[in-house]
Amino acid sequence: MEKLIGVWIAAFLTLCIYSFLYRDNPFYRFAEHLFVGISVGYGIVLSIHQGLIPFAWTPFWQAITQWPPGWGLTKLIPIAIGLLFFARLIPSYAWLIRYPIAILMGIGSGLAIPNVMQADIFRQVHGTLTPFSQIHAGTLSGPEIFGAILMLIGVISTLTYFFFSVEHRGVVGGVSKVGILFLMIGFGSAFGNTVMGRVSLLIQRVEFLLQDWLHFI
Amino acid sequence: MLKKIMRIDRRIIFILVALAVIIPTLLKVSFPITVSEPTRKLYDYIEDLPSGSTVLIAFDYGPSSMAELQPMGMAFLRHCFQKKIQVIGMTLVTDGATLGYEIMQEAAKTTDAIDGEDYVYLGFRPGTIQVMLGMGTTINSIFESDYKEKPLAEIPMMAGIKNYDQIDLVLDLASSSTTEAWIAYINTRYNQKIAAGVTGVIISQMYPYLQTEQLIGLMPGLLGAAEYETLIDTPAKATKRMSVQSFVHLLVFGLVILGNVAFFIQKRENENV
Amino acid sequence: MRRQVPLALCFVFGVVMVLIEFSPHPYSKSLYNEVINWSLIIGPFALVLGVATLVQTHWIRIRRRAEYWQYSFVVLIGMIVMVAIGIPFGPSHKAFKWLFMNIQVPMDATMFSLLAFFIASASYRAFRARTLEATLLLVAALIVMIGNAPIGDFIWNKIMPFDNLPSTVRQWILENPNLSSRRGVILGVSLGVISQSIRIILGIERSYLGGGD
Amino acid sequence: MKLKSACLLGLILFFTCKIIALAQLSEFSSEEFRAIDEITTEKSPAPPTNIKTTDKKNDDGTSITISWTKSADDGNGAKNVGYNILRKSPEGDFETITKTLIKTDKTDYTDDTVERGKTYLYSVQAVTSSGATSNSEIRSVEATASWFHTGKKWLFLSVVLFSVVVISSIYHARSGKDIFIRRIPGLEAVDEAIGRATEMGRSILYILGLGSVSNVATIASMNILSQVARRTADYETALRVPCNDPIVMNVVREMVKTAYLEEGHPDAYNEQDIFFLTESQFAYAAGVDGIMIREKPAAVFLQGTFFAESLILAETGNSVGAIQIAGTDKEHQLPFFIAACDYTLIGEELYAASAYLSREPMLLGSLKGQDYGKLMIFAAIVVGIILELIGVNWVTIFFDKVSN
Repeated sequence: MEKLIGVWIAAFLTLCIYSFLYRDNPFYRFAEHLFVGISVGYGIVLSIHQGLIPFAWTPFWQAITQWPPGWGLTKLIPIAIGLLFFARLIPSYAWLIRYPIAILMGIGSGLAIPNVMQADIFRQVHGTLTPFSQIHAGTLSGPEIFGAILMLIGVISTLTYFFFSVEHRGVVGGVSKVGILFLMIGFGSAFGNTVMGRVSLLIQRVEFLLQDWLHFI
Repeated sequence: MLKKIMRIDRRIIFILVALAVIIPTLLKVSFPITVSEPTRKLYDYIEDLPSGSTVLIAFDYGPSSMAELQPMGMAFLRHCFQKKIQVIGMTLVTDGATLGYEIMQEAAKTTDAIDGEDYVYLGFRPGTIQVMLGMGTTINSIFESDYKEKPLAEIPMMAGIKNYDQIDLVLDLASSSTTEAWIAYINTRYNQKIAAGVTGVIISQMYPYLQTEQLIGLMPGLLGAAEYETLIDTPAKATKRMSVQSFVHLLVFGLVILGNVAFFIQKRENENV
Repeated sequence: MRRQVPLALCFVFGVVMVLIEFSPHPYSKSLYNEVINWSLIIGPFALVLGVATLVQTHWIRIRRRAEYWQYSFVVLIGMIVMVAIGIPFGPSHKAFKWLFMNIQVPMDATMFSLLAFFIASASYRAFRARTLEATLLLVAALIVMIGNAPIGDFIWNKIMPFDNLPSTVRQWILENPNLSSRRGVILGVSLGVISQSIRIILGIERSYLGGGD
Repeated sequence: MKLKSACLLGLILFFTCKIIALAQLSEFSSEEFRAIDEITTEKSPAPPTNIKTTDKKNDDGTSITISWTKSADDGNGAKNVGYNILRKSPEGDFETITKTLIKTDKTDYTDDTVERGKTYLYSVQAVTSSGATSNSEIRSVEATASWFHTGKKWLFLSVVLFSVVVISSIYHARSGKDIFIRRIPGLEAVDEAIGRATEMGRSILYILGLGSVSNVATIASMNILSQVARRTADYETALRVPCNDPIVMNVVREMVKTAYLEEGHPDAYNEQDIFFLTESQFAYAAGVDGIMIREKPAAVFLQGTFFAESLILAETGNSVGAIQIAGTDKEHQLPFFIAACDYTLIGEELYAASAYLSREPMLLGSLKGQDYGKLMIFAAIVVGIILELIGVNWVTIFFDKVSN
């Protein structure tokens, strides 16, 4: 029974949203707002049950019930810092939320610097060089050598395109022109793949309507 | 006439799209799938793992990307369970918590895998990068218990698994930039092997990481799911959907061509005037 | 107190995290674990920011009878129902899961599937080969689309002597020109990320603190 | 001051560790050494020689590597079948730590079971098939942890170097020196678009996308908007800005008002032209679509943070025949803008455009700093490839090392 009601509700809401294709209307607006409300509610519950409780409440409880008091008490510091987020609710103290935000920003930025440098710069440069060591070793076929050279041209010219402190004239202009062509092929392929992605979502919804709701298939 | 064709109400195109999906869905057409290299690499990696190995799947997506990523998860889980490879499931995305749980249950049912022995579902923890990094010390420090709040210490499968050292592969099913984070932090710091299954929108962005082997394999969108289904020889949802997909692609292809032909004819007419 | 202390904290935590990356010593490792743990504890509290903003805007709308204010009730009620069931009974409770699976899932999935329609109409009405750039974009898009669709290979294999050209060409585009342009972008963007992180740690970039003093 | 006390603390810690280590070393008495020798009095193979024990570098002090030269009897009549490693920790006696015999072809072993800061004694034992053994000389070694991972020194130096470059570029820009930024095609079209709107007597629609005020792209877009507002103030062209975020709306009102004031046309500024539409994604897109269809603006600016709605907006703008200038750092949305708009600022170009227009030293400086970074990458790739092609591969090896 509850499954049947569920399917009907889901089908109704699905159609509400599709009604947007005709034009914006009250059914669509109702569904959209309901969606926002439900998903925020879901987010709150998950963040409390699987975030605040295991990360903050449990250590807090352990710290205050532990006898004799031990290192667990240090966990009270981050909990207190986290609680500063509630200052958002009191306008005159709202600036206190800068403390936890600043700490999180500091940690995030600090983690990013060496890791991004290593994974996204050094490793990518290395990846550009490796085919050429294979060329020298003679392990690449003709088309692969062509691919490696094309890759070099692509990387260099795209990088040149994003050079801002030099006027794009002469050689630099020519190279950056090639860069923009590579970018366009990249964006084109993304476009093609996006079509596949969006259509997949539509097919799944149609399947739902025809199969689970109407039982046509 | 030409102007009329070009100014066509877009709702007519909407109807064409709807028909291109509905009719093939009802007719149940099906085409064979050609498997691409990145998907095959992932399959081969799992195929070469001895039974009893452990993989971690991160279900980092919400309902909006379910259509593409759920079939991937299903095909991959089936393969693992059939090969008696242990699976740990988790998510870094709030909306993924319930979805991940459902799909692991479903895959387990079809392959008789047992919760706690063949697979464990840990659920969600907020903090993305910090969660990933925390699991590098001990998984237990992030997930004291599984999704159903059973302490990890009491789960037989988790007995020998402390952190990434005991995990042979992380598969990230992603609809946003989580794969890049897995690569930059976990592959770099812990030398963990990473593979991904991603939505159509971000497929193109993943290729540089494949060449550097920061990703050992990639399932590209729904097509990737269909390819994996083909590899494990159990065509399911994705294969069906890709066949339907074909007709919409043909339609869009036709629309682009038609639009451009009209555009050029008009341009020429304007030049002649 | 209002600006200098947060900036100093940001600096200390940032510098410590960078330096720890280069130190394998157990003391560094345990400091690292502790900091990660701290940020995991602090992070979830940020939830209050989003919820407060949402409730506030909708409450103001209802009070001011702004256009479509009735829908703000829908938002608040939806949220309250989920919270009222989810907080006491937990996310694996049947009713909570039912609401998620039958309301949130179908709507979220449908919302983005709307774009399938818009992408088709945009393809027809807006995507024109006006310039060399736009032409390349369109050609690459068409090839990838046909290569992605199993029907592409299917038809090709029926009429041509050698197999799977559409999917092969698609794969080549993704692995060659696409790869290299993405790599160029990644290199540029990563430098941007690093330079922004440096600015944040050093307190040069402080827009995240918000306005005011 | 802070730095000094930290150094002092470090020094104290260092010496404490050293003293403890020395104290532990002296615990071994000469009797214990003799006891080991006596076990091996039987007719036995020649002992392994040349024992070297090394503390593994760049670790957290939990592993030690032992290497040796084969026993003289090894391979000589096949007497030896393998080796054992004997270890004595400060607390206990010598014990065999290898679970199975080390094969005769290996001459080193890594012990991962040591504890940091302790000094261990090692001996390598040759074993024959009959079970006779002989022990090598004893070597002592302390397992230490490294404070700095020397394998990562290049990564560290790169981080420092790049930081210095970015910071000095910012200071350079702050000192008032002019920093050049290249021509950005989309920006040059701004005048064209405004001119057209003025000629046709139609409005200009400026869409900032879905970002909040803290979004880099939204800030960049607001900088561009303020420049557009200056021009529209001069030409007295209507500028309409539908907003998606109430705070963004307030900031934009302030900025546009200032622009009109500074251009000397405060009377032309109409607050109602900058308005809040709705914050939900598709409803916003539908609302803006409606405005486009009703008002048929001559020019549409789409600058800032865009998500899936980008496609709907760009397509409608295109269908009403507006000249469209787009720009976003959301890579996924760029294909739609490029295909449906006349000019598109691609990713970083949006930031560059904003730096160019606002002349904000921080933005200009970091842009310049990042350009130096790109130049270094560029040089590394070119030099690396040239060397590879003549068979010298140390650049590749260098990048392999720093990235793994």
